[in-house]
Formats: sequence, C-alpha cells, structure tokens
Amino acid sequence: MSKRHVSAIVNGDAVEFLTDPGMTLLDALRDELELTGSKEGCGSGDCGACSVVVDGRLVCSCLMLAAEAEGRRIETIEGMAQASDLHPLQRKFLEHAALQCGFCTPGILVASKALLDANPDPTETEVRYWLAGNLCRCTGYDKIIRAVMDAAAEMRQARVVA
Amino acid sequence: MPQFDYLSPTTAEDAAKALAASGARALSGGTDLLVQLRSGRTSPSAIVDLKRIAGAIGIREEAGGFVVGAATPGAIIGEHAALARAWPGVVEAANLIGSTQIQGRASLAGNLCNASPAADSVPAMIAARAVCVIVGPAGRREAPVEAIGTAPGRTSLAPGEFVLEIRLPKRPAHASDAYLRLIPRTEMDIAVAGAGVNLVLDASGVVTEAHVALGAVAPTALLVEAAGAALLGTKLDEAALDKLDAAARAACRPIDDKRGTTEYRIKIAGVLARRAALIAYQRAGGRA
Amino acid sequence: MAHVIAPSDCRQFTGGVTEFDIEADTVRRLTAELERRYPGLGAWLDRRMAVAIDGEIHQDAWTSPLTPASEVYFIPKIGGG
Amino acid sequence: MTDTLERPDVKPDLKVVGTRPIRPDGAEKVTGRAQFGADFNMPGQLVGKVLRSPHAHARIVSIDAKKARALPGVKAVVTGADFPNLADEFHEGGEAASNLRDLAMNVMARDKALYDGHAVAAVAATSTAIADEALALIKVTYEVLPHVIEVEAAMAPDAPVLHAHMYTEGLEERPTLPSNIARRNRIARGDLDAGFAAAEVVVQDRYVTQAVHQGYIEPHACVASWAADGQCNVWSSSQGQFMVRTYCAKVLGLEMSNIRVTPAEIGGGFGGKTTVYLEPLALALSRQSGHPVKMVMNREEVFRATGPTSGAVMYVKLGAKKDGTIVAADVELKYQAGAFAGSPVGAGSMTALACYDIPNFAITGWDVVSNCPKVAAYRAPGAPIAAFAVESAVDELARKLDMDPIALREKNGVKNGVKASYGPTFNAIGYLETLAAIKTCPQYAMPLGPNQGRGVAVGFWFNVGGESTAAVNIGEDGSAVVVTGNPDIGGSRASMAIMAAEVLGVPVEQVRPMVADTASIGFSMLTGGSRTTFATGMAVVQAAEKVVAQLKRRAAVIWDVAPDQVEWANGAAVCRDPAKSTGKTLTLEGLAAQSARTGGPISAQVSLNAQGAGPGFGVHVCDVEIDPETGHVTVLRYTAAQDVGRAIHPSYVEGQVQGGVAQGVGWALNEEYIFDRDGKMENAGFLDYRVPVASDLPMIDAILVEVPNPRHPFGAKGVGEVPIVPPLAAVANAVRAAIGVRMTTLPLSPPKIRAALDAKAG
Repeated sequence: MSKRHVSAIVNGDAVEFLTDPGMTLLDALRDELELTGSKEGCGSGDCGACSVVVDGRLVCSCLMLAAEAEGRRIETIEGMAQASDLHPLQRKFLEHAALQCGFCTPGILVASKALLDANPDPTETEVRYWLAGNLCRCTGYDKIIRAVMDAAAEMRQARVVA
Repeated sequence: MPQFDYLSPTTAEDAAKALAASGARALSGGTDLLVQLRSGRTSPSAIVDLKRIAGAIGIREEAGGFVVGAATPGAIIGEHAALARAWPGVVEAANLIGSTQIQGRASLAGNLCNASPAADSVPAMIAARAVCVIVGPAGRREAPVEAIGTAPGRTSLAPGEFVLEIRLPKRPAHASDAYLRLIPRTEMDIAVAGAGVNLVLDASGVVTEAHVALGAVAPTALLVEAAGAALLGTKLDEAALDKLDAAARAACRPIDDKRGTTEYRIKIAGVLARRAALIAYQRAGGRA
Repeated sequence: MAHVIAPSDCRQFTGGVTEFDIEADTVRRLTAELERRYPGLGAWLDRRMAVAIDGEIHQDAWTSPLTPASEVYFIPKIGGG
Repeated sequence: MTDTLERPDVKPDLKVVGTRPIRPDGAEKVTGRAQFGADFNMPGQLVGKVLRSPHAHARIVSIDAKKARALPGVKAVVTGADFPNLADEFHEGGEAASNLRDLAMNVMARDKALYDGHAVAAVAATSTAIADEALALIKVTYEVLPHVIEVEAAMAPDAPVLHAHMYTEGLEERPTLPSNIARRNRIARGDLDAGFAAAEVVVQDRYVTQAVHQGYIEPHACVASWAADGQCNVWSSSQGQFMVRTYCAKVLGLEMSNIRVTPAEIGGGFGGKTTVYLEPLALALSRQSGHPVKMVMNREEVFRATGPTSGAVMYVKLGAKKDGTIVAADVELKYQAGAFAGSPVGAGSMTALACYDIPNFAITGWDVVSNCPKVAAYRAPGAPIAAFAVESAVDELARKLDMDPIALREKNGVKNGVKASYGPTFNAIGYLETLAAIKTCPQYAMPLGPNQGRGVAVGFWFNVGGESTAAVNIGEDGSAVVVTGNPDIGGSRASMAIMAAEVLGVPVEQVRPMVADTASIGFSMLTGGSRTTFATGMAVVQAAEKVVAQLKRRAAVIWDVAPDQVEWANGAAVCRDPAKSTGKTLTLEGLAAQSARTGGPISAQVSLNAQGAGPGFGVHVCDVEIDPETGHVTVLRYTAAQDVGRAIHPSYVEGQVQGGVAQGVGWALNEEYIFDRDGKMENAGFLDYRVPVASDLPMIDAILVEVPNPRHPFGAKGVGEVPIVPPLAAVANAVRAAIGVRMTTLPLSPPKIRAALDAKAG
C-alpha cells in the first residue's frame, strides 16, 4: 500500500508529509515533522502526553491517524510560546515548579491552554477534571493545578487591563 | 501498525460501498479503533473514515427531537444547550466517555458500534428510546439502539452497514433522564456498572413512563422493563425504589473480571439505578 | 576495643557468635582481624555489608577511623529508588 | 581516595539556599524542546524490537529465526545464545546488590522464560513494520511449565521451582532441597516471649499488598551504536549513565572505556530506571547489523517486563502496656522478588520498626522468587510495604488503648541517642518535631462528617550518600558551569546551581548546571536513594570551595598580599591586609578576566564518597470519605510533614513530598498487578493499571520540618523516598476510621470495601 500525501497547518505553518495509512498523527509529528515535544506515554489515549489541538479540539494525537489530518489545523507544544515569549501557562509552570521530570509537561500545557481558551475562569475542580486525561506521576498534581489557576488569573487580569 | 487502505468518502452511499468490502472498518472518532489497531486485535483491509460525510458531525433539531451525526464528538454534544436541556442523561453519558482529549473525538455511534458492554452512552441512549439511522448497500433503515449490540465486540450491522445518525425523540413536558456509572477512580476508567433512567411524569409528579437500562452487567447493555415498570404510577417512594433496585439486580448477568466481581456489579447496578432514577425524577420536576 | 555487631547471617562463619570486641583503628583493620579469626567473615562483610560507626552509615569505609569506644554495626547495604 | 567532610556546624545566614529560583532546564521542558529517551535519533538507525515470552514459566526448547533473518529489511536477530554466560557476581554500585548473572538473564532469557513478557529474542530492521513482521516469524518452541506468582504459594514445599540452583541463604542450616526462597534475614533484640508476657494489650493481624509499578510516564528508550572498532555509544533514559555503562560492559563482556553513555532527559524513574533492559540488546543488535539501533518500549512492555515492586504477605503482632508503652513486636515479611532473587525485604525489615523504640522485637524477612517480572527499586524500596502492616497494627493498638495515634507514636518514638531497630544509634533526627508538626496542623483539628475518617501513619528512610563527582568551571566572563554525573529526575540541577551559587556568592542565574556523559565527568553512582542533593551536592559544594580557594590565591597574587589576607564574600575577593588598602575587592568577573595571567583556567573537580546522609522521617494525616453503598473512597484532605534537614529549593522538596503521597495513595486505593490463571498480566496499560488522575486527589499540604543534617554543608537530608512510606497505612487507617472495619489487603478498591461493609452488616 503506497504512502499518502497529507497537507495540514501545524502551528500556523503549512506542512506536507507522506504517511503510511497506519501511521498516527503522533508518529507523523514526531518522526516526519520532527516535532518531538508531543510524547508517547501509552499509545492508547490514557496518559495525555501526546495532547494536541486539532481544529480547536483537544485530542490525543496517538488516537488519530495521520491521514485524518488532511486539511486540519494542528497546534502542538512547539507553537505555544510566541518567539522567545513564553505563554503565561509556561511561565507559571516554571514559577510554581509544576514539573519535575517534565515528560508529561507538554501535554499538560497544551491541555491547559485548551481549557483556558474555553473557560478563562475555571474552578479547581474544573481544572482537575479537565486534566484527568493527563497523567503526571511526579508532582501529585498540586503545583500543576495551582499554576493553571494562577495563569488563568493573570490572563484574566491582562484582559481587563487591555 | 498493520497496513490498510484509508478512505474518506464524502457521501453515505460511497461509505456503504467502501464498507461492503471484506475486512473494511468504519472510523468515526477512532478512540477505540486505533487502540485495537495498535494492539493487533483488529487488522482491517480498509479504514473508512465517516467524518467527511455531510452531516456526520453535527446536531440538528427535527420534528421536536434531535438528530446527532454519527461522528459528532462528545465535546460538541456537551456544548449543545438545547440537547442538554432535553436529554441531560444522554449528554452526561456521552461526556463520561474518557478524558477531555477523548471527548474531542469519541462519538455516540462509535461508542455504540464498538459494542462494549460497558459503553457509557449506550444505556442512556437505550433508556431514551433512541433510534439509529443505518445506511448500507441496500439503502437506509432504522433500528432501536438496543438492537445494535449482540455480544461483546459484535453488532447486528450487515456488511457495508454503518450508523449514520442517532435520533432522540421529542420530549413531552415533565420528562428527563439521568445516567450514572461506577468507576474505581473519578475519571478515565471503564464502567464497572452503569444505569440510565428516563422518566416522564404527569403534572402531579406521578411517573407515567419509565425506561431503565443497565451497562456492564451483561454481554450487552440491557433494557430492563421490570425496572421501569417498578416506577410507573409512583412518585419514587422508598417502596418503588426498592422494587427498582431488586428488578435491576435481577436482570444482571455480569462476569467477574479485573474491573469488578459479579457480586459487586449486581449490587452496584441496583444502587446506580436508584440514584439515577432520583436524579431523573428531580430533573423532570418531581419532588420525592 | 571497638564493639562490633554483625547480622545474624554471619553465623555461617562464626558458628553462632554475632558480637565481637576488636582492637582496630580503621574498618579495614577491623575486618582483617575478623577475617583472621573467622575465615570468610571479613571478606563477606566487605562485599555485602555497609557499616555504621557510632550511628552513621558508611557505604564503603575502609579508612574510616575507629576509637576504642566505637560501636560498629554491619548492616545490609541500602539502595533506594 | 575518599574525601570525607567533617563539618559539625551548618552554615548560618544562607543567601541562595532556601530560595525558589526558576529551574535552569525549565524553558526547554515547557517548550517541548528537552530531549528525552525516545527523542534522539541517529542517521541510518534501525528499529529494534523484542520478542517476549507469552508464558509465565516455560523451558525454551528451541528458537528458529531463519525466516526472520531472511525477511528483507531485517538486519539482525539476537537471542540468549548471543550473550556470554556470566558467573554469579554481585555488583554493589551503591544500590542493593545486583547479581550480574541474573541481570543478564533478565535482559534476555536463556534456557527458561521466567515470566510473561520475559525477552527471548530481539530483532533490528529498517522499519517498525518489518521489525514487527520479523518478530512474528521467529518460531520459539516452549515447554510450558507450572507457574507460581503469589508469595506464600511460591514458598510452599510443592511449588514449582524457578531456579534449580537456589538454596535458601540465611538459615541456621543449608537446606537439602532447592526452593523459591532465596534468603531469610532476621533482626532481633531483647526477649520476645518475655516482652509479650509482660504486655497487657496485644494486637495481631495478617496484611497483604500486591505488586505495583513505578508508573513513570516515559517508557524505556535508547539508541545504541557499536562502531567497527568496538567503540560504543549509548543514549538512553536512565537514573544513571554510569550504571548503564557498567551493566552493558558486564552483560556484553566489554571494557568500560569503550562504552560512552550519554544521559537523555529522564521522564520519571522512581527506582524503575536503576537497571537496564534495552541497552545491552540494542548494542548487540548494533554489533550484528553494523547500524545504530533505536529501541523504545511500549506501555504494555513497560508493565509486563520492567520492575514493579514486590507484592507481600506480612504478619505483625504488637504488645503494649496499658499506658501505651510498646514492649514487644514480632514482624514477619514475605516479599515477592519476581523472577530473580533480590526483593527489597532487607530494607523492609530494617525500616519496619525504625520509628519505634521497642525493647523486645524480632523481624524476619523472606526473599521469594516467583513467575512475575524481576522487581526493581521503587522509592524507599521495601519500606512502604512493611509500613502498611506495622502502621496499621499501631493504629489498631491506639484504638485498643483508646489513645490518640500521634500520642502513642510520640510515647514510643525514637529520638537522638536511641539505638535504631536496625542497629546504629540515631543522632540529629527530627522525628518528634515532625510528629508535633502534624499534631498542630490545621487538618488534624478539622471536624469530620458522616462516613468520613482520619488516619495517621509515619514512615522512615535511611537516605544514602555514596560516590559522586562534580566539576565547577569558571568561564572567562566569571559565569560558572557545574558538571555532575547524575541524571536530573526532579529538579536536581536547580539544587546544584543553588549550592554552587551559595558558595561562590553569585546569583544563581550565573551558574549553569549540566549533566555530563560518562566520558566527560568522573564516576557517579546513579540518581536514587535520595542521594543526589546530599552526595552530589556535597561534591558540588567542595568543588566550588576549591574554586573559591583558587580565586583567593589569585587575588592575593594580583594584590601581592599573603593568601590568608584575602576573604571571599558576596562573589568577590576582599583584601584584609592592613598594609594594602583593606576592604578593596576583586569580583569573580574581574578575577576570571585575568585568569590567564594568574595561573590559567579556574576550575576544580571533586570526587568523593559521601557519608552521613541523615535519615528522614515523615508523618502523614489523611482524611477520607466513603460512599457506603459503592465502597468508593474519596481522599478529602492530606497533610504530610517531613524532616528534610534543610530544603535547598523548597518548591522541589514540596514536590517530592506531594508526588510521593500521590503514588502512595494510588498504591493504597487502586494500583495492583492482576494476573490471569496462566500467569499473564491482565492490566498492562494505564486504562486498568489505575494510577491517580488529577481529579482523584486534593491539594497535598507539605510541611517541611528543618532539623539540619550536621554532615551536610547546608544541612540537607535526602527527601525523595520518605514521602511514599506512610500513605498506604495513612489511607487504610482513615478508611478504618470511616467504616469501622480494618482492611488488611491492598488495594482498597470499591468492591473490597463494599464487601467488608456487607460482611460487617452481617
């Protein structure tokens, strides 16, 4: 079976790549586009380390075929910072020490950004349930939740000022 | 991963044609299918992506009811305010499938056609008396949701057939539904048991119509008529709830597995049916 | 004389004794003396045991100094996650 | 030569230690740029894959790989026959002893497969698809043997024996028959019978825990390259690049200097990455194929074939006076080791009663092999299991005595000058202070509602020191690079930078910490046992002090004063010679700029074997609520207090405590290895191996109690292990309080609790 040609927009840029029909979007991002920030922790949608946003929806890129990406807009961790300016979530994760090993961090940041895009003022419980699909084995989640809440507060403040 | 053809037809007829080929499988959200592909549990000759068929993603109101496109992800279902008002039990069941990420992809039709006995949305849809619109080489037909699953991983769909949309009926006044499940954690697990309850009340709060469906307690989701009957003509007093609980438990034929024991599943089915009934009753405007 | 306590496993070398009073000013000299008294014991302690001198655990401590008042415990080596 | 540090006084008025700077590797990690094990690639690399035994116990009659080798794209196939047979050899490496012979046989089975998932062959091919196809073409003929998994079943006289050469060590007499019992150990003091005879209250019970996995999110991954001249390179995610080098050299019979191991960023380890699985296979495949080989486990392989920690059966009997004085304790611990000897039962025995001052006790430990994956270290290995049993029993004792659980522990708690149950005498410990911190924490006074309960438990870990190397190199502009040989799992680079900055007197941002490969820094034991901040930190401090000494000498040269007339303060040399102008200064930058004329590059390297890691104690309180109809447990509140010596970077210390608690709560409530009748793991994935998710947990309050360690320049004690020790019992004790039933078997999953409630109701 021959490879398929896929065109998509990744982090705002048009990309093209060839994919085997069985290749996942995660494999395409990592192996074809060399965007290795999205991680594979389970390959079954249970850990969220591969989280990306496709056409505005948070998904596990390990559970999507690369071929399905044709014409889609995809956002990954690599597109989160604007040049050298970290996104408020990225900054708050550093300030709050919300990462230890850092392996789950890209997925959690992508998922958290999707949350704050949809809900700028989430409660602690909303953050916890939204992020339930992102496993972290190091932190006990405490500092992650605090960082997300703090980033949300700062972003709300920035909106008021602007 | 194994090799196969990937097809993304734009009409239902083309999809049916593609699916008629031996070994072809339908893809909607893919959250079950990709796991099966990877583990080698399925090795299809072709994957037929339904998402590019017109109407496969989206919700429309029709004749007072709702039509949910087969590949509509849980996230879109959860955001549909009118649907959530009319069928809060179906919506909460759909939204219990997996994580936020899974909600970005997983669909009602996929949840149904994967034919897991523990699928969360299925008992809720059965209790709602939802109907599937099925497209196949021979044209369109309709079937109630409970007619689709026949055994774990097996459906009554003929080769080439797929579920194009799911229709939820028009709601009378004083009607609502609820779905509850039990999992060991708070998220991310497969239901150990689940219960969907759909009630219609009269103006005084007496139940005039009741449907109870259970998940994960038999090879397929069960519509338990005796459990619904236990609530008819009542205001969900303790005796009615006891009868519901007993009828639910009596219908269970679960297995012992890594997720729960037979004994536990049966007990929990009764507990969940009771609790879901009370929630549905309250949502329908009843005061127990 | 440093007071030395070894784990019960050391009986295979000593025929039952697990505590000893040894005159030595380093652990190296102490295990050498134990090896002389009970062939095999000193080598076994060196290879398999950590040593606690007056309460402080040393993973490898041939040169650690001992005083006549020292309490020397041989205990299994500790790893960790 | 071993350098040791005698420094009874902890430095006062620290400027950088105890602050919370941004971690130096942070920006790379939040932007997805950090390279973890699977993120590295080499030109021309092949994909390596492992064929694993589908049987829990089977003789490998034959392996026929002809068809696999003939498949186009397949470049190498290796089996046990491609590895040298090793003799028994114990490698200490600072961790619990590993028998290299067992290690080699765990990496690749020889005559027998000993667990479901045991590697029996490996292939390298030009693509994943071809590698998978090749695995399917390898024909292995097995003679399936009876298997045994549960620890007491494995100890039974009629159990299938895994290793014909295994005769129990540690018994008075060598047994005449081989068995699955590798070893018995025993620690005892006083007169047990007399102790129990004097007791007025006695509690006893049997406790059971299941095997649980470390659950790091990053699967094992490596790339290995064997060049034509025998020079090898390995990139891998592990807890120690030197450990990988040693084990690869031993398993393959290579010289260490021919292997260079570069550590990737590591996506969690918790002890599970203190050994090798893939690296020797990748090297062997690279040798055979002549290409670099990349190997990455999938999650199922991680569960089936890498180290969980032991499941166990334990018996605890405690005797006390009515006033609460514990006078006797009898503890028996039976731990699964997995397929090869070496469970953490030794550490379990030594920690079991380490928080208590009891005159008469006996602790017996059994190390038992069975047909499950060989256990690997998991955070305070052995201690949480024993603490579950002992702390549950102490809680029962408090109930029988009608005593507050903290008061009972205070009454019997160890303090400075007390001889520890495992031998040595305690000094500079902060256990009573830690108990007091929980007694006065807000949670302990909060009222509880219906179906709610509160549990207290304590825990102990030795913490270890050991061998480390660190270098401090000053750039021409006065900035500093700190190089160590320890992978940074949880933010240790931040601690290294802080400690170096403290000694140099410069802002922490002026120090860049690096983790170097095995060819670029001296030997360092792996990151584990909570040793890095203590031991490697000590090497960093000493190296920085040597640099300061050099800087002072160079300032003396520049000022033409005696070296002892120069002090170092706030990142600058200060002249104290009254003959020259006292008080004039030369900054680090200024000195660095003139280094060529004052003696050349400014740098220092220190290698040491650190002694004096102070033991750590934790006291936890957990509040739960039970749904009595479903048996579901909700953790409402959790506070963990711990004596940390001195927190170098408090945020990451808190993080260690919170993470340990979360893992312990998972162990208590839902995590377990489930095997089917054939001994296959049934839940080898994150769907059914249920680690806690964000919505399962409340905020976890970490109270850092600081009783400084006099043997560390800044007072640090290890912090990473202790927090996983108390939670199992803290949760179980809270559940006991909520439902009135003592649950003695983990995990406390909803079906078990509902069954216990039904049994209680009759």
